[in-house]
Amino acid sequence: MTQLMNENGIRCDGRRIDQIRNVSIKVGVLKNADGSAYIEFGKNKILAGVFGPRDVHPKHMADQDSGILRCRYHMSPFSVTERKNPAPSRREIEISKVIKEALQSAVILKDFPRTVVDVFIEILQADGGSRCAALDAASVALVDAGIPMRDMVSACAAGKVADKIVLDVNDEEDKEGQADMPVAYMPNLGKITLMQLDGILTPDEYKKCLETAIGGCKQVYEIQKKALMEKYFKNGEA
Amino acid sequence: MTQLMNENGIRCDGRRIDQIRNVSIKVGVLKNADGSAYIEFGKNKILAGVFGPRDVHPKHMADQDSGILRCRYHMSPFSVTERKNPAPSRREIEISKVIKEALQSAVILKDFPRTVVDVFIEILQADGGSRCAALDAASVALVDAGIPMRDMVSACAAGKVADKIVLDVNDEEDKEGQADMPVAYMPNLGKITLMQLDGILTPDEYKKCLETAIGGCKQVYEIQKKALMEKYFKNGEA
Amino acid sequence: MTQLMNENGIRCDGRRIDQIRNVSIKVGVLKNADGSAYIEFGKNKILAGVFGPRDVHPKHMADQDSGILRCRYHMSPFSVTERKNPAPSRREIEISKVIKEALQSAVILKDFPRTVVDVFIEILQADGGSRCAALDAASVALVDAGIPMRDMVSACAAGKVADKIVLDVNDEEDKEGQADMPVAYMPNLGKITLMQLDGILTPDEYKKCLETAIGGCKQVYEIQKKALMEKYFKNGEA
Amino acid sequence: MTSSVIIEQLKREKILELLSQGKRIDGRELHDQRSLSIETGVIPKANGSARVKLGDTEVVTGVKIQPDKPFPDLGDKGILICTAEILPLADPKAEPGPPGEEVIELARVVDRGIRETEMLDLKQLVLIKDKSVIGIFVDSSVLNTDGNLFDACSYAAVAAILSCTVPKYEIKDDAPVLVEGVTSKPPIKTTPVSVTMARIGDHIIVDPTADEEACMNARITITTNSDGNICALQKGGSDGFTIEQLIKCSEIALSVGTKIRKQLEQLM
Amino acid sequence: MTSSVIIEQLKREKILELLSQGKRIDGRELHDQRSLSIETGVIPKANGSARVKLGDTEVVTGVKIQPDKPFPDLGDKGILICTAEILPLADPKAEPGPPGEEVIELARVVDRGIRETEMLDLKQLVLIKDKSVIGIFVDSSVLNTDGNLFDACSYAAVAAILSCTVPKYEIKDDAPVLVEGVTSKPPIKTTPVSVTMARIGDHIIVDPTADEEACMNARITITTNSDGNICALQKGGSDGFTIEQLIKCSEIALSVGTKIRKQLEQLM
Amino acid sequence: MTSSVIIEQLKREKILELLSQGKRIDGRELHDQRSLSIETGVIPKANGSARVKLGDTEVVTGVKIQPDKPFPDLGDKGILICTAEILPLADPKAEPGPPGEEVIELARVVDRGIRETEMLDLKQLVLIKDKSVIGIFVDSSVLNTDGNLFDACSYAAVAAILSCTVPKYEIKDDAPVLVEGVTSKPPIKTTPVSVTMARIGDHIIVDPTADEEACMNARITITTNSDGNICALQKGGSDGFTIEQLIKCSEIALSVGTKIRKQLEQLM
Repeated sequence: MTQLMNENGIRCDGRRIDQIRNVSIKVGVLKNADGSAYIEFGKNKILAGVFGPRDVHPKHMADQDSGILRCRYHMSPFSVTERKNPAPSRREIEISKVIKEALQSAVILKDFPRTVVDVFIEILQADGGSRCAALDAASVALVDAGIPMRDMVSACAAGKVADKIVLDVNDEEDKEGQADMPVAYMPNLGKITLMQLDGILTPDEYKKCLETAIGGCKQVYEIQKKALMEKYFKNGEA
Repeated sequence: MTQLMNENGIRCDGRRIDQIRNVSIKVGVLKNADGSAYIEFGKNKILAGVFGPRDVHPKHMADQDSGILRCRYHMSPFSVTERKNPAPSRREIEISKVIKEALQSAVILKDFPRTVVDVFIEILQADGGSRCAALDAASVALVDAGIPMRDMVSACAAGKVADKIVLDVNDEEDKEGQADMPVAYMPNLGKITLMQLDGILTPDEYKKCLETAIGGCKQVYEIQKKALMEKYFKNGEA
Repeated sequence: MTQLMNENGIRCDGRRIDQIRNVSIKVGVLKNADGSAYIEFGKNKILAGVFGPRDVHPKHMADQDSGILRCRYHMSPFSVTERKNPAPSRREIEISKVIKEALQSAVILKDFPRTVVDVFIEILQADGGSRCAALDAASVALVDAGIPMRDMVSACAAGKVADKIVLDVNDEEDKEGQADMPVAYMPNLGKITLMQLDGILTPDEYKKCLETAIGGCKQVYEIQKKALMEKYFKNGEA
Repeated sequence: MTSSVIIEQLKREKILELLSQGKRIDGRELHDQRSLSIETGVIPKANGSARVKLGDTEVVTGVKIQPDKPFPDLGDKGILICTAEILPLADPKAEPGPPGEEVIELARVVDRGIRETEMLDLKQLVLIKDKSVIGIFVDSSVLNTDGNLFDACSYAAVAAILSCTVPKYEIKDDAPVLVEGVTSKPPIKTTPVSVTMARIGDHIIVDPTADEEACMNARITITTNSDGNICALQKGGSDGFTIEQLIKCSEIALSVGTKIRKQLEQLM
Repeated sequence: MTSSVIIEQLKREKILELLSQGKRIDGRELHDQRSLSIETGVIPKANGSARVKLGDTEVVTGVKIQPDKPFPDLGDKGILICTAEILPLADPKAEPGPPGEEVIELARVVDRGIRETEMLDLKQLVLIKDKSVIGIFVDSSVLNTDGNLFDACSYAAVAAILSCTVPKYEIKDDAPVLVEGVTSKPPIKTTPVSVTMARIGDHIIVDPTADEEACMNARITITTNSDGNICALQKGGSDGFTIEQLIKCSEIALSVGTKIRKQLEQLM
Repeated sequence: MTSSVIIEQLKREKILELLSQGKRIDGRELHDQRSLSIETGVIPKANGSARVKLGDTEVVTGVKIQPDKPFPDLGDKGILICTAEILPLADPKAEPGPPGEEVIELARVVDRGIRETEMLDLKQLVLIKDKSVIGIFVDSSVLNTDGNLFDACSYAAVAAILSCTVPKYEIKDDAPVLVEGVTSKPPIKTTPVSVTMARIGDHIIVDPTADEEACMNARITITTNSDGNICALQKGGSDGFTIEQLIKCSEIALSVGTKIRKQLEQLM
């Protein structure tokens, strides 16, 4: 059993309790996708590709009054310690759904009736918080694809580890810690669009955890903006 | 090994050889279904729900000249001793087919071209004779849904146990007995619309078994009528 | 371990290195198919049935400008030593694809837009070279179905066994030999339309193996023609 | 399409018209089967096999015998599994893919006919109780359809079993090992024979063709054993039978079955 | 179709209009649940069972307990598996077939509510470490839908577990053997209670009906344990919550949960 | 749609026109490959990994190594399984779901290229004969498609294997247990190199792009080993090759392969 936090409040990977892991985002990494992003979030390595708005197949899924959004969150067989069967698991199907719902109020698809915007996410290497990192990449890829958006969606988890509320739970902390709370946030609209919790929190810890996670989302938001700037306004110039 | 019959011709559950188990039917138990019935037949506990006539999906299954009938017989995972996998087994698919064929000549769907009547049967707890009990509930649920019918379909099994032809085989008798013959019968038209046999019978026993089963069907018919009366003509008044 | 070749260059089944196994083809063996053939090629026992040109289901597969060709290569559960699961394996799906491509440039489907020609192949008993034998039967069945063709497709494997290049590898030679090269050939157009190789060959052996296989294809072509003659021009008379 | 629909319609009218005179469209008596040919040993790599032609309906069955784990709670019995498949080359309407309800019913009726008559003494197929038994896989492939697949598959399956040889296994280190070159006959107790009848109007006909099945109101398959008992039965079709018809059907199944049983038992 | 669409539209307008006055269409207060009835022992063949009615939403859950192999790396724990299914007779829109994403989410949220609160002490369910453990299968079938399937399934699953009896197994020859007639209570540590809320505009309502779900902007399910802690949470729906709303929801979940917990604990 | 169809058509005409002058649309010689970049160690959690760019075709391969049961009758060999997948983000035409025949062919051709050259000495991967062996899973994911997926996947798979480290297992109580921190090189015997060529008219071109594949009459993939032998071959496409073309293709595969092999072997 790993010691998750030392006496100085330093976590097993050397971070402070309020510190997120290293995050880097690269925009427009896939030639064939309409928009794309690659994120490294701690040891997470994730690609997101966006196609659309385009025709819907099968056609009965189309909405006459609006475009629809679809999402697939998928893990490569080599992304986790034990080789993963390539067929989508129930966990992946659930995460695909909550990611879709987290993005849904951010995208504006009213002007694209009978079309679909497809968001494909591939987890090349998984670490704690992969659904948040996936959302961060997907949100940037949607911007890169030119999909009209009300706000960015920025995601980060908080949790409880060694009896402390900590920001951005990594893999060891997720497995041996006490609680994990992934959160997605629209930073300008102030809305939480994804939230889950596994683990036991007192009401006070719950509040603190939520606030901590939102603080993380705001940090991620700055990184997302910077990544987009780098592609669209080279050297920070407009 | 259970002793299936004592020296006085009394069966392992206390019944005489010509006696059916306790049967109770309740009509209109499901709010969302167009028609429904709940049957307890011995230890069988079965729900039947009917939807339709309604549009057919997929469309290529539709018949331009008549409504069609579909049936699904399904067992809950907790309905049997060993937990059952929820995916439909080959046995369930076959029983769905013979139940559909048993009901097909009773329903009159000529006036509903391009529609389907769906009969969904859920075995919440299974005992011997579940396909007959399921049919009894389904037939009542079809009436409850207002589907025009030529006749009721009433079903009951007979079998050979301890060298005797007996009515309404229960679970122990089915497993350790010598033969099981489920039969469905239209009591006014005098037609057998479902019949199967597993086990070894002489030609004389075969005749006797068939007649015994039809006697059971007639008893069930009275119970089906009473259940419908209770819903539609409270206190037996018209 | 079997001795695959004796000191006189005689193979484990008594053949010379340049000799094909016994081949017999019977045309028009299935009543319901539009064209059919049964081949015995060594211990291979294979049926091919052709349907079409007929309507395509599902419709989105149809080509507005031409008929399409579909192929299914399937092994009966009892066709191999260990009982085979009846669901199509990845090997069967790949072989179906290479057989389809081997036949594609032989059939002329331009005059049958929006239709499909289905070629169904059933391996009743498998021996070495079943994909070649299957192709030989399929090609004859296509002629029997009256599908316009540019050329026959004749197939035969060659390989390397006991350090010699041999024609028409059988099961034991395939399993314990050094290389297997199935080839399909259009004898009049001089084109190779199927070619695969498993095993290790020097460049010189590669050339020799290819030439040997084509020699086998030419022998098979004569047998295919004879079989069609027998059905269509009884006793060899036109 | 239209012209073929009209021909189908005319054929149906003809079948009904002839039946009203007690005749069938192919000249058979009402209770006659079509000619039945049975050839065994057609798949030498299988442990048993048979090719059956019942009129134009044609089936190949192969039997594979190999060690297996017993079913839970059935550790004192070998395994018997019968499957059936309508090959897509057998019928323009057949499609590749997972079996539909008709094919599942077909396979299960063939299986029950063999299982319920207790054709094979499965207790003789145990290698180590609860751990290792002999499994007998009886796979039938329909090559051409012209009605009455039930009987054609059943005869092919029974013939393949009757003609099969059971390999010998020794137990080494708790695992079964094949003894090369030693085989025995399967432990046969009886010869099941299924007879399928169709009701068209008030007529009961034996062994319906595809055209007759298109006209039938209801169908029944009755399997009898060598002792003249009735052992398995399956009613099909969207209409019913009267009790008198069902008793008559059982008598027909017994008398027609006796002839078929003789033909099958010559294979042993 | 058209008339029913118009009625749906009118119903929605009515729901929104009433909410603006702080009222609900069925007369409930915003934070009231519908009447909840729980009946246990409804499936005597199961080791535990419950039938729950939450308004017109109705669920049956059965618990099956049987020996199983442990998951790899979890050899010191019993197995707990919770599933959920919307039966096709429950809803005109439900369809037979493999579960869609809504049903998978439903099953996983019910499962996590029980797992994350550590309702069952799985360490007490080991027969032979790393080799044989007791498996508890909690299967919920929705019989009728009228919104808030999460809570109805969760209450039915919890009630079925609370009321179940665990059979006793002895180890013979390294394999578990049932000891007839001896059972024990399950190793319960806490009683999880889920409370589902919907946000419609700025209003948070508890236990939405199907009509209310059709109007909602977002949904949240919060599961609490007997100690007043928050143990599992799932946000759903295509819009979001503010942080204040989420804190309010947690308070509602705790206070509503306390009442439900009392009702559930009477079943023990 | 229409305008893109026209562009496709013009592009095809241009490709054919240039080829008639012995030129390619991207300026390459007929027998030149596109620029190939190979980066290994890109997935540190895998035992080996590589990211390959062949022009705009891009692939990531990960190698996972873990103990497994051997295949029946192959108890003296480790397990090697190569898969391939075209991710839906790689191509607007790719779809999630079970693999189609193209992807199955791709995976099997990559697998055979490695298996038939005997790149890995599988006999060195046995832990307990007939009971426990080391399994090597080589999973390739296509990230972007621009033609010639066969070679891109093959190079990525070979590079990932060449650069992988094999964990050490000890046998305790008949079961393999990982020895932390000890690894060895994989048992490499040769370096397979596949070279894919397209025939367009009478021209044989190496490493076709997606646009060139849209014009090609037939395709061939030839895999050679370090000794200059031909070890695996797959012809594809709806037209054929002459025998002279096939011999020429084998010569091209050998000469182009030599260059690629040097690039790959620098990774060891």
